[in-house]
Amino acid sequence: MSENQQEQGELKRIIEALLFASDSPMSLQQLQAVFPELDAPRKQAIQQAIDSICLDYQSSAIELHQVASGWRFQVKVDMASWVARLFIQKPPKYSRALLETIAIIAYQQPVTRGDIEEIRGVSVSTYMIDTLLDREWVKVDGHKETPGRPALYVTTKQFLDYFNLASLDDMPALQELEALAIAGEMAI
Amino acid sequence: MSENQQEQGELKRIIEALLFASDSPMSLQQLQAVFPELDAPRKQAIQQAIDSICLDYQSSAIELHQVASGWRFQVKVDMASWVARLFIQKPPKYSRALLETIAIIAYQQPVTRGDIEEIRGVSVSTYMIDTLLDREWVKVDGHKETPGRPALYVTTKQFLDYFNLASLDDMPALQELEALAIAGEMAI
Amino acid sequence: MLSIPEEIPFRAIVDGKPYQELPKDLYIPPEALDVVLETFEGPLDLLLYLIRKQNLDILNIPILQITQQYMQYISIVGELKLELAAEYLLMAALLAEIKSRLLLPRKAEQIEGDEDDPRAVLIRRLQEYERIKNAAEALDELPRLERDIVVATIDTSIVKVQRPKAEVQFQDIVFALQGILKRADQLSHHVITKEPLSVKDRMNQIMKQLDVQPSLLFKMLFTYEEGRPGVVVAFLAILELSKAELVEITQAEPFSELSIRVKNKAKAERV
Repeated sequence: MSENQQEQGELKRIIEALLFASDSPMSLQQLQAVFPELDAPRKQAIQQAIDSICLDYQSSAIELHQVASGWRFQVKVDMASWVARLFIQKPPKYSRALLETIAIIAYQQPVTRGDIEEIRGVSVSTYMIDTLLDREWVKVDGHKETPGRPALYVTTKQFLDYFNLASLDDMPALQELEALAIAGEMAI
Repeated sequence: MSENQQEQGELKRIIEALLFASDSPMSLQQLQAVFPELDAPRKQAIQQAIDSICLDYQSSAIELHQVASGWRFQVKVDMASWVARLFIQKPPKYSRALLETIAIIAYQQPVTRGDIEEIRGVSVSTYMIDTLLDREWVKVDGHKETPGRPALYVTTKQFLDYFNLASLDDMPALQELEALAIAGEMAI
Repeated sequence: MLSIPEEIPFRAIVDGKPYQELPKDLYIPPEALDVVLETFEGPLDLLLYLIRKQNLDILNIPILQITQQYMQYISIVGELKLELAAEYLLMAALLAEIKSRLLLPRKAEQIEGDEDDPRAVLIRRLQEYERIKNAAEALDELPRLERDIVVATIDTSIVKVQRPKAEVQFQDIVFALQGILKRADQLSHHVITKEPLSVKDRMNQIMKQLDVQPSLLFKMLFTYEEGRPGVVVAFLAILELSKAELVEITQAEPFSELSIRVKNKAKAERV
């Protein structure tokens, strides 16, 4: 084994240990920052280590998965029904109202509360916005320069992490709007 | 692959998933109890799966290790110094939600989780309560005599010590809070 | 604009005048009516339901038919004395407006673009809402933490370093509490502004205004701060009063301002 290969093998084990030990997903940058400044591996080398780890776990019950804020080890989805038996508490269920609200923010961001109300055709409760802010799924990102300067909401990395997504581009595609072609004659 | 081998392979993946998902070590008995009673593998088969997993992780950065209360995955000793660097680097930050929760417990004790939710206007996650219990800033002090007998939370001596307070009376008085209480806006 | 056809049962929303029987082409089973407001996320959702239930093409919905079904639906909900959200009334007004516009003869040269077709605006909103509704369903099916995804954890207690705990100043706690109090304050104001708008109350209010001043300009009866739901409620109240022959709507000349006048002072006392 060449010295280089040995070094890469050691780096891989360190990255593996760090990713298992961390409470939250870690980005390449965060992984790099763990090393002494003068001795830090290049990001490319870290990425190589991650790719290699991914391969190692292919047939295992867990996988190294990339979400918005970085990489995390997680139990594979096909094991979910077994793992669920460990937990007594039922997972939270989200109301349609909440899911529609977060979907609007995710797809149309930045949006104001008024924009959300316009699309849903109903008023949006303060409770709902508070719940989303509290879960850190959305945050206020500036204000719209219209009367009242309403807050503009955007989704966060935590939102993507929660839904197992690496970026907004990974969200399910919105269906295309069918073109409106109303005949000149307006039949009743 | 014989049917038996296939079954053993599947069992191994389930055991691996359970051990990674569990917060605490799991004994053979606990692992067995996860399966439906009539379909549970024998302990011997579970032990075989564990032995096989141990082998799989030989060259990895983590290992399956037996402690008094059962089996758990843990970081290998030679990786400890790297993980230590990770921990030194990342002092956690409490979320607004967590600070609000401790604030309510401090000023309104004893309170139930329901009380906290009512005052905050959003649901309170188990994780938050667990973090505060872990930190020993709050403890359960009896149960409320209402349906479900919810736990009543109070702050601890450690909480006062941390903030250098001799007693709860040393907390700054919040006049606004009193005003609101008189106005009956909040269920206090 | 004000000649709303008689068959639109606004009356039932206001005073719950009893129906002899349920409309036959209502697609919602009567026993399900008491849960409808929880079942539907709003007027757009209800309209989509009515359209999809009958396999109608969203791009070519028969406005008259859908309007009638919608009106029947909300009148029955109103009859069951359920608090009907202002948003539902707003949609009723919009449908009535579209219908009445379709009934009006159009000038030949007026070849309207889609944007001017009131149906086009409604259809666009329905399409956009349905898109989000489907997206929300797709989102709900993604694997997620707490339900399908469990993070793999390992024990790190062999690591000797004391993990630093979060540092908190007592000031942080005070700020957090002030944040809650501020929110609670806003919430209580919010409740006041959200007080349901009642057509009946508004009818009384208008009659009181007319007591002081027997003739008022149409536009003076609207409080724009109440937003669209408020405008709709005021509009419905005026229509109701007109229908009950308590007020009279007059116009001095074409396109001049409408004014509202007490029609029968004696009768007005009884409202």
